[in-house]
Parts: sequence; structure tokens; C-alpha cells
Amino acid sequence: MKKNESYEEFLKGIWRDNPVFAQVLGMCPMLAVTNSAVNAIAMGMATMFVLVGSSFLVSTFRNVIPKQVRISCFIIIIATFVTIADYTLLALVPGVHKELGAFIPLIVANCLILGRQEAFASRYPTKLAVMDALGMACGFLVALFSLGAVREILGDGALFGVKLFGDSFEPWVIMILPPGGFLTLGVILLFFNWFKYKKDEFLDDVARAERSGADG
Amino acid sequence: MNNLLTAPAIMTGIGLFFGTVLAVAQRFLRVDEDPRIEATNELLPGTNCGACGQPGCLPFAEKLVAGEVEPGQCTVSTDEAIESIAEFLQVDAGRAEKLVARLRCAGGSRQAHQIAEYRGFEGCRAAAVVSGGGKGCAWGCLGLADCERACTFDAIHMNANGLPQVDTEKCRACPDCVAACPKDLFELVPLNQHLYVQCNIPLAGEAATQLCATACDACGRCAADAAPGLIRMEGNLPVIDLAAGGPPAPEAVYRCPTNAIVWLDREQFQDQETRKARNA
Amino acid sequence: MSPDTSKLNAQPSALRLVLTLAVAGLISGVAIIGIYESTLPTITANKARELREAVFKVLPGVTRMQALVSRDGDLVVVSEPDKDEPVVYGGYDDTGDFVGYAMPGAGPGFQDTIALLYGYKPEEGLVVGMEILESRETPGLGDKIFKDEEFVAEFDALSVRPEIVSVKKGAGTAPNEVDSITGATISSKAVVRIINETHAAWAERLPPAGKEPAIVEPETGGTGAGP
Amino acid sequence: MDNLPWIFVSALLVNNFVLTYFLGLCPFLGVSNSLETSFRLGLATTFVMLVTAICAWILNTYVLVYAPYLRLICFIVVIASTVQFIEMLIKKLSPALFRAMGIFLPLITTNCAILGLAIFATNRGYGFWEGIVYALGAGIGFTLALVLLAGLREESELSDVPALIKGTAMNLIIAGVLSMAFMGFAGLFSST
Amino acid sequence: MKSFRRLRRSFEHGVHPAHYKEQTENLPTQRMPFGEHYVMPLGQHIGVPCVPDVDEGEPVRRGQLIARPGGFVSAALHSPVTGTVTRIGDFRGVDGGFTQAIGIEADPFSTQEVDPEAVPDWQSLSLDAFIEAVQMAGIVGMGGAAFPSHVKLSLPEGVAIRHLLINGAECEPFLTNDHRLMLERPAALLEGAEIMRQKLGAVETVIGIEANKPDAIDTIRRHIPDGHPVRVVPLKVKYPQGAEKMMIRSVFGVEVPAGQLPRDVGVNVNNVGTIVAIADYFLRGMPLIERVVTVAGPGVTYPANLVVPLGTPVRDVMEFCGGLRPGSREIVMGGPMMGRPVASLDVPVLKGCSGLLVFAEAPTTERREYPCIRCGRCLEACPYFLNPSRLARMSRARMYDEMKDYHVQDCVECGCCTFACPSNIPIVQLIRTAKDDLAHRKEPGE
Amino acid sequence: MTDKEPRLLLFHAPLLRQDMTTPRTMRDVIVALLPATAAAVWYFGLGAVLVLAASILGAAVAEWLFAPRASRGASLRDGSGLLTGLLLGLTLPPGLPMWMAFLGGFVSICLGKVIWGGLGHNLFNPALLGRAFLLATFPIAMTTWPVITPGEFGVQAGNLALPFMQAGADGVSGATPLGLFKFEQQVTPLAELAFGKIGGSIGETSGALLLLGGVYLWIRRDLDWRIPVSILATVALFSLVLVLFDAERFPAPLFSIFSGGLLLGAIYMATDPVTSPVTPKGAWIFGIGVGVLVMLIRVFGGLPEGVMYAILLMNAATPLIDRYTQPRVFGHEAESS
Ligand SMILES: Cc1cc2nc3c(=O)[nH]c(=O)nc-3n(C[C@H](O)[C@H](O)[C@H](O)COP(=O)(O)O)c2cc1C
Ligand SMILES: Cc1cc2nc3c(=O)[nH]c(=O)nc-3n(C[C@H](O)[C@H](O)[C@H](O)COP(=O)(O)O)c2cc1C
Ligand SMILES: Cc1cc2nc3c(=O)[nH]c(=O)nc-3n(C[C@H](O)[C@H](O)[C@H](O)COP(=O)(O)O)c2cc1C
Ligand SMILES: Cc1cc2nc3c(=O)[nH]c(=O)nc-3n(C[C@H](O)[C@H](O)[C@H](O)CO)c2cc1C
Ligand code: SF4
Ligand code: SF4
Ligand code: SF4
Ligand code: SF4
Ligand code: FES
Repeated sequence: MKKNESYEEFLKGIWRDNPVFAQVLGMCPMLAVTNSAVNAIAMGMATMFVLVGSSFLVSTFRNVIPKQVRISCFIIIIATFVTIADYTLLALVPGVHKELGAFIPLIVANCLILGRQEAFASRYPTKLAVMDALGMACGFLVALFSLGAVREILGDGALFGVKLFGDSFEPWVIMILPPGGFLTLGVILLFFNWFKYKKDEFLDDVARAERSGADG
Repeated sequence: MNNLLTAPAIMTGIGLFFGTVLAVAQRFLRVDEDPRIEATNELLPGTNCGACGQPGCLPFAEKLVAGEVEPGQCTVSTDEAIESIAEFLQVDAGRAEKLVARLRCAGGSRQAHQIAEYRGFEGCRAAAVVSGGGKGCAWGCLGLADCERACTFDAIHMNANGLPQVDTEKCRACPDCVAACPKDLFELVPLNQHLYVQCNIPLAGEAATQLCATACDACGRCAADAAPGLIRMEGNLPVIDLAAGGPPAPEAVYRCPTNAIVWLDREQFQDQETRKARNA
Repeated sequence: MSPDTSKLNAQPSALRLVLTLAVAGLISGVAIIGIYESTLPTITANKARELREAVFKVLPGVTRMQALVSRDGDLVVVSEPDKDEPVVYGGYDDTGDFVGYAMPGAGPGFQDTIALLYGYKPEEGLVVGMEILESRETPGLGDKIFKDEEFVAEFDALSVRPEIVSVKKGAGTAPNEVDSITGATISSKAVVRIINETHAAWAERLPPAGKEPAIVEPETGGTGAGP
Repeated sequence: MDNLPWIFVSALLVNNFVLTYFLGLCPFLGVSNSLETSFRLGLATTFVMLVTAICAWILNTYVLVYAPYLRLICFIVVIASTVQFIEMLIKKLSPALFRAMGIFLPLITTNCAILGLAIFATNRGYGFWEGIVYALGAGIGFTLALVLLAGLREESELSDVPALIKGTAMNLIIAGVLSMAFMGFAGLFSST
Repeated sequence: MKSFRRLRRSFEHGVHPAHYKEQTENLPTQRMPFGEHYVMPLGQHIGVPCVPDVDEGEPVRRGQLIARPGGFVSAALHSPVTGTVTRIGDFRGVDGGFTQAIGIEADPFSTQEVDPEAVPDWQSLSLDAFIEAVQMAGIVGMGGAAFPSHVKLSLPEGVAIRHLLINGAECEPFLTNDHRLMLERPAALLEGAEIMRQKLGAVETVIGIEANKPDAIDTIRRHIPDGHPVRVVPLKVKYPQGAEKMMIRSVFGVEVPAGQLPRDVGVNVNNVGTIVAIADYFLRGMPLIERVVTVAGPGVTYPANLVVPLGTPVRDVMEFCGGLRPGSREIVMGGPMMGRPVASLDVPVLKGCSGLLVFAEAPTTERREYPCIRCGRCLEACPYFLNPSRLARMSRARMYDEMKDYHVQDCVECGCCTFACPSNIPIVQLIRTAKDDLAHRKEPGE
Repeated sequence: MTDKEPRLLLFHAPLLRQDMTTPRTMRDVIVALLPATAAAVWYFGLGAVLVLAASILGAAVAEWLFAPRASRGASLRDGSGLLTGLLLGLTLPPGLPMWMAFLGGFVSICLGKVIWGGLGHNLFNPALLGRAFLLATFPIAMTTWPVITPGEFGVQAGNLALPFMQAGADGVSGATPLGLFKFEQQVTPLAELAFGKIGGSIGETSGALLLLGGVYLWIRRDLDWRIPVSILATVALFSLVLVLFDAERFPAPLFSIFSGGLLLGAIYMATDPVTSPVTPKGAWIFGIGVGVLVMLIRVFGGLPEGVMYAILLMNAATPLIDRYTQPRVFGHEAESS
């Protein structure tokens, strides 16, 4: 295992295989807790803790766990980490815990985490698995933060609770409401596609649309 | 504290209980199914294109596991994927010769004449139903890109001459373009077959060349110049029969007056600009 | 480096499966109980403090409290109420004199359930304070039920006789009238309704004024609200 | 008990699991490309939710009173195992039903809508029947949202949706508009 | 519900295009002089092409059999002129492609008389012999579809015809050839009808005519010989009243089930031209070698109703009518709603060609196309109750297989939907594209 | 042949077209809305003009910016974008800051139309999508209803707020008939409802003029009459049943029909062909659905008005309705799919 290989595993999670933008995983916490940047970061950190921890364990014991019960074992491992995170947050930062509410326990069900165990940690050596988990978690964190920041800035005129535009700013309430989550993520994905899209393909597409008759 | 005992006890109990239930269920409720089918299916591309001759990827996987077909029959998979399936199933890859789509027409807008002007929905089949679409040669390419749209692998691009140019790198020999073309102009041909007839017109002589500058006028020179038996004239067109004669050599095309038969390097219409160039 | 497929065909024994799960369960149980035990004191303390603060806030002047439940028609002091059992908190001042009840209530609001706590002085028949514990009302509109100080202040001396009514803003004059919030009429009415309903539910069960249970000094000297 | 109708309507429309609680988004976005599949997935989810409500109630009443800290792990393990068991049972007993609905079961078992249901029901202290009604409302609400999205997605297949937007971005925006439209149900049957 | 529908003298939906019949409806049919070259495609009808019965260089007489039927669903060809066979081979056909045809050069000195063959006595012919005689006379449906008429006469076991329905609706705008035929040859029409009725064993002949041709209705009514059970039914003026299933619906109030034929409800439908052709053969020994064609449209100099020998190139017809007006760009064979555009002036007039319409570019093609706004006008126009809007959108998205669920195969391409569409969407073309794809689809692995 | 032979054109039949085009339909709808718009200006003054102008401008700017390259601006010519802007403007309160109206128009076209591929491809009514967006984004500004001032052509206090800034000190705020009914149990007289002396959105002031426009559209065959008829009938019936039950608590049928945005919504927005079912049976179901949802939200819901939500919800159901109400094809037995 060369050094740069594990580095690669790390990087790919942040951009190319970003769990949210590219793989569309873990959407529920992504949308549910991103109405402020702080919540987004807290959630991201909790997820990172669980993901990295369970990837480490799963990868370490990958040859011991029989295939037939692997899912159950993964779930037990993940749930244990989540419970740990849950109680820790509750003890240390009860305010944040209240905001995140049920979504801390729901990390268990985050498809991203189980998905990574299935697809990666259970097949690759520990070091790579941890790097992969770190990368994915960072990617997730980045996604959470960008959504949380946008929603907080527009929805509250503030970032991390600091007012940015003065008192007479009219907040965009929708940003904090559920539809705002969907719409903002949709628009962010649109920009993500825009970057990924090869420019000439786009032009081709336009040309084709124009040729196919109706001007749509 | 008793918590210290209850927690592990409950958890172990639950683990034991459900472990047992599931294990027992495994035994008694088991539906026999070769796990390799699922695994093989996952290794297949999942496009369900039917190029392998099976109705979809899963049936192909079933046949693969049953040993009735060879992994190489999936033309869509990459070589590595074929290899890993073969390795997994411990069978021979049976990789067939690489096939690519070739166009049996070279009459683009510069070579073939139009007798009428088509107006309407852009598409070859759509044009073909309006009295043939206005192209003089009723057998030739209409150039309205149904094949380009049909190709899922982005292997076809219309060139500036109005002909579909196949990128042999990208072509996976799925037969989508073959099915899409209303004039039945595409065929799958081994990539290493260099000798190729790029014309489909059953007319002979001037009747043919009047319609298209690159039409085969059925002069028969290629048949005469090729190795005996390799090319025969059939329905006013040369037919290359590798089984009946051989070996192909470029000499066969030298005397063709219209370039209807060609010696291909790799791509067809290499000398023509692609449409992208026009866009730029 | 390609995925390891060699395990696909292995068929471990059922016993091994069961044991693996059991061992995983065991380890997980140990881990969880570990974290639980080590965070428990902090968490309990946090919760108790929160509750205490809320009670003190809705019952001005109170410094001590205890949980009360209604059993067999009597209000009895408990240190730990049963699950599902409705609870009120008795509030007492420094001298141990009864001040009022802090009553939790909940009900549907504009969007979702609103949970609140209000202080009630049975003698005067007055609500003396109200705090929203939980709500998912719209930020900027419905959340005025706890952000709008004017509205919260309406509950500082509010008669429940015969019941509280909410009226259009600026129209409230009678002691039992609450000005509802413009743009959040529904949420403000919901608050009023929840208090009315809670009050109605407890009206029968509360002892007559002056017969409230006295404070039970806990052995350890802490405040009565157990975990 | 008298608020059973409100619990139902609230879970179904006002606080629709997908559109206002953001639960179960992965299948919502992933498996909604065909109406038929969506409907079956919806049914399967509703079914699993009912199973979940029952499991959660049993655990809450008989196990978790002794060890509240095991709530999460018990829920998930028990629900997952029960569903897996039912899946095998269906596969054995009725292959037709399995093909129609059962193939979705593994996808659903560890989905956050299911776990969310168990956790919310517990947090709100719902009893047995309340739990069942809540599960029913949530499940039907999930099915409703899923089927609407699937119908809209199928329709958009016929449109010239620009390639840039096609896919998840478009689905999210549809979901956003649906969520906006469901805001109209706010306060339904709660005030009067 | 069924009985309620019976009360109405029309089918449901459909459209009301302007008639444009003024141009030619009062012009008596004229005979077109003979030209030089004639092209007789071997497949002028639906079904199996004919087999040539002459060789290149062989002299032929007008009316002489030049090609035999290639099978049962096929009708003979006769030479339209006296002259010489020049070539048998590929000629440009009406569909834009090439087709096998017999090229004939007319003898400029011939009188172009037809030697009447021995006219068979139709009354004494057995049904089978009658059917064969119709086939050998080359008679095919003249209403547009060119389906060999004798095939409609041979009924399977257990099917009985109660009504002979003669289609004089002529619902297509511009066309007046059937109208003129009814005005000018009512006697022949009624005689042919009686032959058909008796041979079919039908109890009644019904002639359906759109109410905008009162003179034709009148004329025919006046000519009905005593004792002939003939009924003339004026029909509501609405396109496509002439489509046989619509007309059956209008006249008898029944719907012909999808996938079945008029005979399955006891009706035999024939165009007036077909019936006149029957009379011409069985009373005068004249096989099908010419037909009435309406030449009209804004782009033609002298509109006319012409008796044109089959195989005459469109160019000759146009020249006879004074040539094309400047700017004329589109020539349609048939009516404006269902006709096929011709790709070249070389293509010949065929048995099924009821009109040659010439249009300028402007009104037809220059209208802008807008996206479908799902206004539903096409649904309200489609006489088959299809959902053209959806079919067109699916075809655009190339979802051809799914279109079968929406009954794409039931579309008769009448064009009502496209006529009604405010967005100018080529719906019929999109539907035909899909049908064409479905018809030619190869299964994977084939 | 006399002249040089022309190169023939191949164009698929039919060659005839009805005298009716999509842009003409859009123009008709705009014309039908003019009387009601004029009445609104009379009642609300220049404020209404500013809001309408801003929302139309927002729609036009978005349409111009995001149209396919080659035909930039071309899609403005069919008038549908302007119609969207106008309809959106008509559903806004007259005192709304102009920047919000502009944003609404912009969002209507961007999220409501362009991203789906433009005219004809959208799944939701763009104008209502824009309104729903504004209502959820600026709930306070969107539910602040100025007192009406017939014949005084002033600007409303809020109209001129700076972009992204609040409307400032509340002006005198009035109430809408529905709000009065729901929260104060006060019934507005029918004559005032029908002729517009009521607070509310710009376009809903005059029920009579809206009906007049509807008749015009019906005569021009521009809308599917089944939809408004079924909506209004359902609402009336629903109301009637409720009133028979308890006349004090529930609104009377005519009040239900003439109050709020029902007429504007039923005649001009539910009938948006793009987002309503194409099949006749589907149109009935759609209309009944809208009617039921409107009453459900108005009577049992938290909000006083639900026309917009009802239409958007039924828009979402339109693909399903269309799919399961395909007409019986000629010659086929009635299908039960
Ligand atoms: C997006 C949105 C959110 C709303 N949220 C609340 C809310 O949280 N609480 C509430 O009582 N009303 C809420 N409303 C309801 C309206 O503001 C409603 O018009 C108001 O309750 C009527 O009260 P008023 O007559 O005092 O203006 C909301 C409305 C919208 C459009
Ligand atoms: C849309 C449509 C319109 C038609 N219009 C006519 C018509 O106006 N007159 C006519 O004789 N046949 C018309 N036909 C053809 C008839 O359906 C039917 O084939 C014909 O009357 C049968 O007679 P034939 O076989 O003698 O031509 C039409 C067919 C279709 C599909
Ligand atoms: C077509 C149309 C639809 C409308 N839909 C809604 C709606 O769904 N919800 C809403 O609150 N107001 C809607 N409005 C605005 C209301 O009709 C009207 O202004 C409302 O009665 C305001 O009452 P409120 O502020 O008390 O909510 C709509 C207006 C129109 C013209
Ligand atoms: C009768 C009729 C009603 C319409 N109603 C609306 C409407 O409510 N909202 C809208 O944005 N466009 C409306 N349009 C215009 C057009 O359909 C709309 O811009 C498309 O939805 C955009 O694709 C209407 C058009 C017609 C003919
Ligand atoms: S569609 Fe044709 S060109 Fe494209 S991959 Fe398939 S065979 Fe090759
Ligand atoms: S090859 Fe066929 S499909 Fe492709 S452009 Fe030519 S005619 Fe069209
Ligand atoms: S008439 Fe045209 S615009 Fe209207 S629904 Fe049909 S295809 Fe669409
Ligand atoms: S062409 Fe087909 S779809 Fe259109 S109206 Fe006629 S039958 Fe209906
Ligand atoms: S994170 Fe909720 S379903 Fe995937």
C-alpha cells in the first residue's frame, strides 16, 4: 500500500465521490439539521466519529465476521458508536443535542455509514478503510456545512449566529423550513453538475435541443 | 451496579435470540439460489442492453453461472470486467473479436444529391416516413442523427458532411444504432477487417452515380482485383466473404472509380471534420 | 487491488453465526453501559437543572420544587413519577411555603405538537408565567410565542376563570384575555388552548387551595425532583 | 386516545415523514423512478412501519424500562432481525408476494424513516394503538409522497429537462415544491 | 348509453376544416390527352406486388393485362395506353424510394381505343368466379387505401353482410372527384351498387354523402331504379366522416371493434369510385386503367377534375393544368389531411390517387412550432379517442414501446389532432415514426 | 414544365391548421385579466401597478437570461412568461415591497419553468410556485393587507422597501374576508365580495370582473370549462353541506366562492393547460380535488386560504390523474386500467 494511495482514498471522498453531491447518500441528516451552520458542523463531527470508528472496527475484524451476519454485526457496531456519540453530546453540549434532536440516533440509519462498511471497510485493510472513512466524512461535513451556511445566511441573515446584514434585513424564512432544504440542495447540486459537466457536451446538448424542433 | 450486568446480558440475549432465529430460518426457510448469480450480476454493467443475446444482465448472469455462455459475449463490459468475471467463475473469458459499428454508406451531404427538401421533426425515421426524406438515393444515410441519439456510449457523432462517425474506442458493439437506423445502414464488423464496402445502392451504372458521387456503380473491378473468391458481386454490390476467399489486401480498392469500397485504417470518414469542429 | 471475493463461497456453521452475534452484542453492551454510566451523572444533573430553571421561571419567587402526581384522588409527592403518569410540580419558597404549581401541557400547534410549562397559583386562580419547552412553529411567525416578550408577558397574571380567551391584538382588556400575535394567531391560540385543556384536566385532581402537599425534605437535602 | 385522528393526519400530511421531517430520503430519491415500483416500495415501507411500531411498543414496555440506554441498539437490531425473518418467510411462502414487495425489504430495514418512527413514537410516549395509527399515517404519507414524486418524474421523462438538472437535482426541487405544497396542510384539524 | 349514442347522426370528435371545394366542385370532369411515358408500379395497392406478364420491348394495347396478381391480396395491372414496354425495373415511386415498375412508351399514332373484352355475365358468375373477375380487372379501393376490392368480397365462414355502404362522403377538403362522379355517373354508380349488393347478398345499399353536396344527394336519389333497395343518407359535414369506421358509426350507430373489420358488423364499405369501376368492368368490359383525379390547391394554374390514365407522371398532369404557379413548393397526392407529399414530379398517378394538390410554402410549413402546452385540443379532435398529445411527446422521447399501452396502433393517421394543435406540432408524423419503428424493430439477439 | 422546376418540399400531412395558436391563447388570457387588473388599480392605487410591474419584470428577466442561447428572448414572444408574471402579481398583496415581487417573478420562471425545459414542460404552475415560495419566504409581508383606498392613486408604504430589507414600520393593516371569517367570525357582505371593496391580493378584488374574463376565455375556447365549473361546484356543495350542519360556524356557499383567490385560481390558474390533466375525465377529478382541498384547508386547516396549495397539490397529482383517466379508445371496451 503506497502512501499516496491512501491519500487518494481520502481526497476522492471530498470531491469526486462526495457522498452527498456525487453519491446522493445520507440525505436525511443532510437536509434535516442544516438550518444552521453550527448544527451542520455538529452533525458532521458526530457522523465522522461514527464512520471512522466503525470503519476501523469493521475493517479490523473483516476476516472474522461471517458474511451471513455481517450486516447485523455492522449495525451493532455502528449503533454502539452512535449511542456513545449520543450520550457524549447530551452530557457535554445539551443545547446542540436538543437542536439535533432525533437525528443523532438516526445516524445509525444513515445510508452513507452502512454503505461504506459494505462497500469498502469490509473489503480493504484497516489503514485504507480509515482514510476512506475520513475522506467520506470530510466530504459529508463539507456538504453539510455549505448547505447549513447558505441556509443560515439567507434564512437568518447570520452565520454561526453572528448577524451579517444589520437589523433591517428581511430573513428568507423558507430557508429554515423544510422546502428550503430541498430547494437549496437542489440548486447546489445544479452548480455541482455545472462544474462537472464538460463544456462541449453542454454545447452539444444545446445544439441538439435546438435541432429537435420545439424550442424548449 | 446491576446496570453493568443487565446491559451486556440483554445485548447478548438479543444477539443469541435473533442469531438463533435467523440461523434456524436460514436452514428451514432457505430458498436455494446460487449466490454466485447475484455476485456475477453485480460484476456486469447493468445496462440491460441485450447485446449479449439475453433479455438482460441478470438472465445473462444466470446463464454464465450455468456455464451456458461465456463472459466475453457481453460486449459492453470492459476487458478488465470480463477478466474478473472469468476469474471469479473460473471459466475462460471467451473474449470475442472486437466488433465495431460500421456505416454502409458514405454519401454525405457533399456526395449524395437531394431531390426534395424535408421539413419537419428532426430525425431519420421521422424523415423517412415523409416520402423518404428527400434524399435522391433511397438507401442512403439521411444524416438526421437517430443513431447518434440512440448510442448510449456516446460513440457516434455526426460529422460536418452529415454522416455519423463512430468512435471505435468508445463503441461497445451494442446494437442500438443498428436498430435505430431506419435505412438499416449500420452493421457490426470486426475492427480488424479493413476491407469494407461503404455503399448500399442496388442500382448499377449511371443510375447509381447520378444519385450519389460515391455510389457503387457495380463495375466489378474490386471483385476482379481481390484474391479469388473474396469479393463477389451480388445485387449490384460487392460482397466480401472472408470465409470463401482470402486474404484481403488493399489492392482491391485501388481501381474503384467512386471510392465505394475502402481500406479502413481504424475509423471511417477519418478525413472528414467532425461536427464539433464546426461548433467551435 | 480488487475486492476480495474469495469468502463468497464459504459456509460457516450456524453456531458460529449465533456466537458472532452474541459476542458482538456482549461487547456492544459493555461499551454502551460504560458510556452510559460515565455520562449519567452529568446528564441527570443537566436535566434536573433545566427543569428547575423552567419551573422557577414560570413561578416567580420559588426556590424549591417537588414532583406531584395524582393517585387515588390525592396529590402525592413522588421522587420519580411512573412512565405515562401526568405530573405537576409544586413550587415552594425559601421558607417552604407553597407558592404554586408548575404544570406541563402539550397539544397540537400550527405545525406540530407544542409542549409548555406554566405556573399556576390556585388561590388567585392566576397563571403567573409560561414557558414553551418544545415547538416546531414557523421561525419568524409561530416562534413569537416564545420570542415575543410582549406575548409571553401576557401570561404573567392571567385569570383562568372561567377560562382564558384569546382575542385580536390590542383588544384584550379583561383579566382572562390574551392578545394574540398578528401573523401567528393560530399558534397563540394553541398556547391558550393547551393551558385551558391542561387546567381542565387537573382542576378536579388538585386539592382545594391551601391544602397543597407540603414540601418533603429529601434525605440528601437536594431538591425533590429526582431523575 | 381521542387524538388518534390527529396523530394520523399529522403523520400523513402535516408532518409528512419525507417532506417535513426529511426521513427516508434515500429510497425516496432513489427508487422513485417508476410509479409501479414506488407504490410497491411504499406498501412495503408501510408494512415495515407497522412491524416497527409493534416491536417498539414491545421493547418499550418489556425491555427498555430496565435499560433505557439500550433503546437505539435494541430498536435497530430487533427491527432489522424481525424484518429479515419476515423477508425469509415471505420468500418461502409466497414467491409472488416476495417479488412484488419483498425485494424492497432489505432496502427498508435500516432506513431512517423506520428508525425515526420508533424513536418519535417513543419520545412522544405513544401507547400501542397510538403507535399503530402513527405508523399507518407515516407509512401512507410516505407512500403518498413517493407515488406523487414518481408520477412527476415519469412525466418529466417526456419533457426536455436540461441535462444539467436531470437526476437528483430535479428530484430535490420537485420534493421542495411538494414540501412547499404540503405546507398548506399546516394546522389541519388541530385548531378549531 | 349505446342506445343514446344511436340517436346522433354522426361520430364523436373530429374537426371542421374549411372545404376549399369551390375551386373544382363545379368543373365537369375532363379527359386528359395521352402523353408519352407511363410508369405502372407493380405494387400500387396494399398487399403483394404483381408479377409482370410482358417483356421489355413488347408492344401492348390499352387495357391489356400486363401484370398478374402476385397472390390473393393483389390485383392485376392493365396497360393504360397502347404502346411499347420500354423497361421493367426500378422507377422512382410515390414513397420517395424506388420501386419495381413497368415503363411504357405510348404509341403517338394509336387511337387508344379499348377493345372491349368479352364482358362476363355477372349474374351467372359464381361468387368465386366473380371475385376472381374483380381481381383480374385490377379493381382496388379508390377511396385512398387501394386495398384490393375482391378481398373484401370473400367472406370467412359465418360472416354475413347485411349492408353495402357506399362511401360518398369525400370529407377531405379540396377533393371533388367523388362528388363529380356522383353527379355525372349516377346510373353507373347505382348499377355497380346493385351488382355488388346482389353478389354480397346484402339486404340494402346505403350511400353516405356529406350534407354539403345536396346536388349529389338529389341526383342519386332521382336515379334510383325502382325496386333497388337503396338509401341515401346525408351525413353531418365533419372530417373524417369518410373514414369507414366513422361512417359506420354515423350511419348505423355501432362501433367497429378495434382490430376488426366492417364485415364483422355486417357492413361492406366501398368508395363510389370503386363501385363505378365495378360497373365499368361488368357492364362495359373496361378494366381499371384510369381514374378521376382532382387537381387543385392554391399553387395550380387551372384547377380541374381530370380523368387520368394510370401511370401518368405528375409532371404531365401539372403541365396539362397550366403548370405550377410561382412559389409553389409542395405537391400532395391525396387530400390535404391525409395525402402524401411527392418527392419528385416523375412519380406516376396510381389507382389510389384521388387528388393532386399544389401548395405554396407559406401557410403549411412556415408556421412556428411551439412546445405542447397540453391544451387537450388534440384529444378533443381525435375521432379514435386517443391521446395524441401524449403519443407525440412519447415519440419525441423515443419511448416507442410504451406507446403501445396508449394504443398507438389504433391511430389511423387522419390528422385531426395535428389540424387542431395550436402549437403546430407534427403529431401524426411523430406517431407514424413510432409505428414505423415498432414495425421494423428487431428483437435483441435476432 | 414552363419554369424551372422547384425543388419540392416534403412536409407531413395534414397541411391545414386550425386558426389558433399558442401565443394567441396566451394573449387572450392576458386580455381577459385586464378588467380585473384595472379594477385592482382603482382600489389599491399605484402600489398595485408597482407590484405587478415588478413581478412581470422579474419573470421577463428570468425568461430572457435563461432561454436557450440561440433563441434568447424568443421565448418571451409567446407571451407565456409575461402571463406568468402578471398572474403572480395578481396574487400578491398590494403593499408588498417591489423587490419581493421581482424575486417572486424571477423564481416563478427559474424554478417553475426554465429548469423543466421551458414552456409546456413544467410540472407545477409557475405563478403559484412563485407565490408559494414568497409566502414561505416572507410570510409576514405576504400576509400584510393594506386597507383599500378606492380612487386614491397612492403608493403603499411597503412598496418601496430597499432590496433585501424589511418593509419597515407596519402601515395600517386591513384584513381579508377569509381572515375575518376564520379568526373573527365576521362575514363580509356578498356585494362587497363581488365588486371588490375588500382587502386581499391585487387580483382577487373583483369577482364579477374575473367571471367576465372567464366567460370571454370560454367563448374563445381558451380554457377547459370543466375545471372551473367542477371547482366552483365542489366548493359550493361542500359549503352547503357544512352550512346545513352548522350555519354559524361554516361559510355559506356564495361566500366561499367569492372570497379569497378562488375565482382567480379556478378560472385562470387551475386551468393552466400545462399543469392540469389533458383528459376530460381527468379535468373533472382535478377540479373536484382542488375544490375539496380548498375547503379542507380553509375550514379545517390552520390557514385562512388554501387555493394556491390546493392547486399545487393537484398539479402534483396531475400525472397520476392523466395516467389513470385515459379515454376509452374507439372500438375498445371501456378499460379498467
Ligand atoms: C409559511 C407560513 C408559516 C406560518 N406559520 C405560522 C405559525 O407558525 N403560527 C401561526 O399561528 N400561523 C402561521 N402561519 C399562518 C398565517 O400567518 C396566518 O395567516 C395567520 O395565522 C393569521 O393570523 P392573523 O389574522 O393574525 O394575521 C403561517 C403562514 C405561512 C404562510
Ligand atoms: C381518416 C380517413 C378518411 C377517409 N376519408 C374517405 C373519404 O372521404 N372518402 C372515401 O371514399 N374514403 C375515405 N376513407 C377510406 C375509407 O375509410 C374506406 O377505406 C373506403 O371508403 C373503403 O372504400 P374503398 O376500399 O373502395 O376505397 C378515409 C379513411 C380514413 C382513415
Ligand atoms: C389564485 C389565488 C390563490 C391563493 N392561494 C392562497 C393560499 O393558498 N393560501 C393563502 O394563504 N393565500 C392565498 N391567496 C391569497 C388569498 O386569497 C388572500 O389574500 C387570503 O385570503 C389572505 O388571507 P390571510 O392573510 O388571512 O391568509 C391566493 C390568492 C389567489 C388570487
Ligand atoms: C387558461 C390558461 C391559464 C394559465 N394559467 C397560468 C397560471 O396560472 N400560471 C402560469 O404561470 N401560467 C399560466 N398560463 C400560461 C402558461 O400555461 C404557463 O406559462 C406555462 O405553465 C409555462 O410552461 C396559463 C395559460 C392559459 C391558456
Ligand atoms: S450504438 Fe452503435 S456505435 Fe454506439 S456503442 Fe452501440 S454499436 Fe457502437
Ligand atoms: S445512419 Fe441511419 S440513423 Fe444514422 S444518420 Fe444515417 S440514416 Fe440516420
Ligand atoms: S393540441 Fe397540440 S398543444 Fe394541445 S395538447 Fe395536443 S399536442 Fe399539445
Ligand atoms: S391522427 Fe391518429 S391520433 Fe391524430 S386524431 Fe387521427 S386517429 Fe387520432
Ligand atoms: S439517510 Fe435517510 S434514508 Fe438514507
